[in-house]
Amino acid sequence: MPEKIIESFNIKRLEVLDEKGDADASLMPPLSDDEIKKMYELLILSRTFDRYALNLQREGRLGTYASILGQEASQIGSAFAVENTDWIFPSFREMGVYLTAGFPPYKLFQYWSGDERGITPPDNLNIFPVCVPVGTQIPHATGAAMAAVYRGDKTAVLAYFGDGGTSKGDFHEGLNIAGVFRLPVIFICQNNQWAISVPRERQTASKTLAQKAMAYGFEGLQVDGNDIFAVYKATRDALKKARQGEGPTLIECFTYRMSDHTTADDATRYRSMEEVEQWKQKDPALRLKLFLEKKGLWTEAYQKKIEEESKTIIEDAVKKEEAIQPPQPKDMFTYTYEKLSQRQSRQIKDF
Amino acid sequence: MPEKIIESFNIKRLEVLDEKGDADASLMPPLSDDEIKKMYELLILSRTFDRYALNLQREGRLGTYASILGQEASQIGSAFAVENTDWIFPSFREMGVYLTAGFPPYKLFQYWSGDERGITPPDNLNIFPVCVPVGTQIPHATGAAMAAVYRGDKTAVLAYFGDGGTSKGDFHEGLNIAGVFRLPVIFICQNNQWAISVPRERQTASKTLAQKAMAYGFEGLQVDGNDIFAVYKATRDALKKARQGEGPTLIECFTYRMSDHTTADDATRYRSMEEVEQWKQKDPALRLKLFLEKKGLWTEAYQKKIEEESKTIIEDAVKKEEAIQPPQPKDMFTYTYEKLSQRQSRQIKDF
Amino acid sequence: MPTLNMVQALNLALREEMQRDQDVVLLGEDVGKDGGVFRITEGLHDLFGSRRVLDTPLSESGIAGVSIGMAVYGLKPVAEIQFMGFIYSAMEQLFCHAARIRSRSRGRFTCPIVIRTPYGAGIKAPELHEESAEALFCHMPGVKVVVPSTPYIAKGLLISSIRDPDPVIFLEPARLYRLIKEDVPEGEYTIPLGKARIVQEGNAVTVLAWGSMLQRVLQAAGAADCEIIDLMTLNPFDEETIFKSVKKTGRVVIVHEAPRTCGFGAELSASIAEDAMLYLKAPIIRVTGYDAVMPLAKLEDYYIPDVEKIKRAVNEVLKYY
Amino acid sequence: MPTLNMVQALNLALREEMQRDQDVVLLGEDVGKDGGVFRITEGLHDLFGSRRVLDTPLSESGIAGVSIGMAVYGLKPVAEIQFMGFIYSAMEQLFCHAARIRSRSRGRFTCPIVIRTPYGAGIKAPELHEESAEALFCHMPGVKVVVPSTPYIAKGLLISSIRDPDPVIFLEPARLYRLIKEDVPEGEYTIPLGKARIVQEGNAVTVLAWGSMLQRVLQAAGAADCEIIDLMTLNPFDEETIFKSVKKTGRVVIVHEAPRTCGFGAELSASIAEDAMLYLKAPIIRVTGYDAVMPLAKLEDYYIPDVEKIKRAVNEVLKYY
Ligand SMILES: Cc1ncc(C[n+]2csc(CCOP(=O)(O)OP(=O)(O)O)c2C)c(N)n1
Ligand SMILES: Cc1ncc(C[n+]2csc(CCOP(=O)(O)OP(=O)(O)O)c2C)c(N)n1
Ligand SMILES: [Mg+2]
Ligand SMILES: [Mg+2]
Repeated sequence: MPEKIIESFNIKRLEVLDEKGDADASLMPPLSDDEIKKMYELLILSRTFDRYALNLQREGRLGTYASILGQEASQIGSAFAVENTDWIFPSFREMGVYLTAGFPPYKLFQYWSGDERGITPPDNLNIFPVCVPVGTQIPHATGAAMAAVYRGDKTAVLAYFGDGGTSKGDFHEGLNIAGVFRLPVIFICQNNQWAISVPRERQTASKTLAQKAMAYGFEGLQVDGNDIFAVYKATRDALKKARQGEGPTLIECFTYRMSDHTTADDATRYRSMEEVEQWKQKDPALRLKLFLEKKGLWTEAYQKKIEEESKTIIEDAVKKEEAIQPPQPKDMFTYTYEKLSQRQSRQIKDF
Repeated sequence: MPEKIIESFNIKRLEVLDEKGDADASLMPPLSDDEIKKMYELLILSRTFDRYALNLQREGRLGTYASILGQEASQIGSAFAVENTDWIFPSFREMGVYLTAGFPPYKLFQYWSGDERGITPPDNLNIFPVCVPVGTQIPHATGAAMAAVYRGDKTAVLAYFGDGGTSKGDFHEGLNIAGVFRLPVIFICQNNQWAISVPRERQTASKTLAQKAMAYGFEGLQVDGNDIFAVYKATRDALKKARQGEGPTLIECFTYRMSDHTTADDATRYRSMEEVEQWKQKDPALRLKLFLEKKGLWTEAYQKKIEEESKTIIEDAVKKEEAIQPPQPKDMFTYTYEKLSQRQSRQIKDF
Repeated sequence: MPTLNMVQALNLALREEMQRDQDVVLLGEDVGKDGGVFRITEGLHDLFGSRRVLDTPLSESGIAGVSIGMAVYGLKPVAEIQFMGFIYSAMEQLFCHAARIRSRSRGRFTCPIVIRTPYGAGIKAPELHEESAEALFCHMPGVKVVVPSTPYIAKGLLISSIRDPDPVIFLEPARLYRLIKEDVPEGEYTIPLGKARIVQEGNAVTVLAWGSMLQRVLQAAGAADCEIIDLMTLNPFDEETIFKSVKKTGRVVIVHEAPRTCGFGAELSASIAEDAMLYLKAPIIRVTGYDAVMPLAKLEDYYIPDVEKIKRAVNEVLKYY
Repeated sequence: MPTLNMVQALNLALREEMQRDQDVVLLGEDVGKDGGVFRITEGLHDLFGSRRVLDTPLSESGIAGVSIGMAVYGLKPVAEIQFMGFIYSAMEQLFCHAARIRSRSRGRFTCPIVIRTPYGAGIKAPELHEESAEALFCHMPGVKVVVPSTPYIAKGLLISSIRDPDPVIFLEPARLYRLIKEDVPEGEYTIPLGKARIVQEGNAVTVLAWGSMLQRVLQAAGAADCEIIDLMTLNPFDEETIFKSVKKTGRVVIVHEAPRTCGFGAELSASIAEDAMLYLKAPIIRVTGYDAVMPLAKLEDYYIPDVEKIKRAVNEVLKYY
């Protein structure tokens, strides 16, 4: 048999909650009603944050901002599965992840207003500052997972990135090393179909992004990224696997970027309104709402209440942020090294 | 069907010529007796070159050298399928490829003796100089293929690299772009099981290297890299596909580095003699010799003749090389830019 | 003659060169339909199609590497790196290959690529969107580094860069993109690489600058008796023009945005200290960014040399006789 | 006290630090069983196992990136890049992350990594095996750059680098690895980062060098009345010691292997021209590699500054009173 098959693969796609709000009972992860409501509330909170951020930017009160609209299920579903001791290495479009992890919203506004102090995580959170150069955070996640194993910690690590991020060399190097050392790291790719103006199919010729895991000898799967239960389940399973020493997982969350790339972008230049309209049907919030409604957990009053609460939280955050004293010019120097260099000690005297 | 299979793959391995010298007729590529003898002669020539190079290095007449012993079928089998108008981007361990392409052996010695003039290809050859930083030549091949398509040339492009090379970001970026643009480029990975002291299974966790092509949406296959017919067939098929506009192919030549990594290395520090012994059975020259013998194309006299001829060619090359005037210090400057800069014009006066 | 800003001038240069020479192709992230995030390639995709204006995957090392492959094959790729802060992953391709292919192949292969990238601070953009890492590329024998300072100059330098047979890193000061307008003729004109330009003649101080700092220098020293030189090409730089001026004025101020240590100002200062020191009447002063990580928007204005600091430096060297 | 060459001294430093501190781990290509291509990590895999001495895939950006991840988690990774010529693909990780994590997180996260790499020419190795790109890293606020010049110093500096809370690029002059032996005590001693050392006191000329050039400087100027300074740390460098010496001698020669333009010598010269110019009696001369691609073995000796050229430079500055 000189021409023989020596390896075979299947790539799976996981869906739990459909657009009508019906969940597949056989796949439904164990979540209490309270937990599901918590998820929904985080979704509303994130969406509120996002709306305010866009408005503040328009008013010139915030710098360039990258909206998460449409991707909330991918972000909250995955981050919800994480333990507090786990580490998270986000990209720049993960406000839903930060908020789910418990990052104070006022600090996020502070960061987007151009103040690095905003992105310092509180001491009890192992969530890394925003990573701007696409894909370069991925090897950090691999390294942190390596350190966790070295220390014997039961910690797992998550890295977030987009479809565009999969094209970078650091995606490759980070996943490859994770595979070789079978590290407890989960790679969450939010495939939102666009990298600025480059559509998914011009980013790479592979049919799925999940299958890229084949190159590194570990599992990759696609989930409906607008289905918060599917994302949660896949992450939870991957975390369990990771903690059992069974190595990394690549999860492709198949979702959509509903907004412009950032506030500096105009998506109408390169994509059709029809496409955007189609994805509106798949809205992650709507779907979860329908689910809750069918379960009798949703009422108009509840909706109103959580929207009000979210508004209050975010408005308080904006106020708190805008009351912060601006950074001092001297602050530029203080965290370059542990101590100022001779030269810096002279330069800082300019201020 | 909420957990569904959305993509499936098989990875094939191709073998044509077995260790006893028997070829699978159904898979045997069309090659005339003369062509097969030519292949064998190139194999002997390359091996002779290699032996002389190692000896010259030991005598201090050559710098560090990377032996090709064991990999001749992968190199000659693939390069033999190439047209003269095609482009080749080798790594540093491709002396068999250079020789098959018709690169003058004396120039190869000149290069390894530390004289850059040696690696200038003759004007009729589109073979690139040795690439030292592992994997970084891969995007060049992609770019050349892109240019060929742009120009409407029927040219195809080959890139050579090792198992270690597959771990580099540039492997990823080069293959990914080739996939997106469906370019006429063939990626030849000589998996010789080692990257200096790092064994194949510590280089990446994927079972095969061929399957890495799945990540880029094109075909990858493994061939017995010590089987010159399998390598030739796979390359030929891939070239045909490329010229028909059907995109790239990754060919993993499963072979073995019989020597130390380079003359600066001592492989006994990290690998067992048993492993090396086992691979001796699979010697690519022996196998082809047995094939020729069974076909009545090989005699002791023939062997002697071609060995003598190879020796003569290589010894002449050594003589020719050693008669070359050493480069002039001024030569350092002449090819930095098209013209000397103001500063260089002053610096060159030192000589 | 149209009055254009730098974005338009660059766009015009690209269009004309593409019309003139079939071998010129553009590639990069979002350079196609979107016209680039700063719109430098706007309309070119419509005009020349996706054969000549290639949207690439998000892959800076790949963009550089593929450009190199195209160039050795015979094309003249003009690649865009979306912001200079994302060029670092392409350093290996640029340093090990673009810069060396001519040398490595003893002239058999050449690498006529242009890597365009917006650079410099002052646009209140996120982290790594305001880099001034020009010095890194000036330490690479084999590449040229070009920085325009006005729309007219941008067009002429870009045309020269595209026609240059060697790799050019073409740094576009993002802060200037839409800040200044001036007359930019249609049709071909070039500004030679490797030559500086005297923006203002003067006898008391030589002020050296490039890119967006030039505007500030003009504001700070335009009224004084300063000889203001716009380097335009940093590597290889125009020693002749600079030395001549220094020998005349005996005083030097160098201005750049990049961190002081090992910035390109160091090279200028050292070259002068080596070859024209005996003409110097005062210490050579560098007005630069600080040796600190470039801060985010709220502090960026404190980081970048401002008119005040430049004035102070000029006054400082004027104290010496 | 054992007499060791630099390979052995570095090996000893690694061994002792690993024994002292569980958080120190080694990683890189071939650092395990093989002990590294220069044998710096020889025996450490046997001693500490593959948990602490990690052979990585061929992946320089990955090595740097993973080290950063380990460091922010709390470990102290010491990574080997096999030759400096292969560090360029790790530039993005080093420049955008290692150098900035402390700043970006306002001190919440730090990045105490050491990137060790053999550097410099004179070993007749293939292309890109003889790079001297130290200046690139000196232009990165947030990283330190350390270069030892003798076995004793190598051990002390490496220990300090490992203990330093910031990222250190530790450049090992490959030509010196086995060239000099000297007494190197077992057990802990450190040499502070950021401090230069006066190798020879003198009054007539200050000669600044580091790494393998120091040997040549000693041969060239050891007998003259030169103050020879070994910088040891290039970034941040010891302004104080240098300025003090320059103010005394009034004459400066700087020696390095890297191409002249934008080499670290430029920064030294510029700093002196800025702060100590009025003390100078002569132009500052740089003796450096040329602005050309480093040639292969047959010409490399012509490229690197030799004793003759250094002598000539010293004599040149001595002509001025
Ligand atoms: C290395 C790098 N190159 C370019 C950019 C500019 N840029 C910012 S986001 C982006 C697209 C990212 O696409 P994707 O990874 O799919 O993430 P998304 O924006 O869709 O969330 C680009 C090109 C960058 N930040 N980093
Ligand atoms: C980018 C880079 N890193 C490290 C090296 C040093 N090095 C030379 S060859 C080699 C191993 C290469 O392994 P592989 O790709 O399998 O090729 P092989 O040597 O087996 O032919 C290494 C690490 C290099 N040349 N380039
Ligand atoms: Mg995307
Ligand atoms: Mg190999």
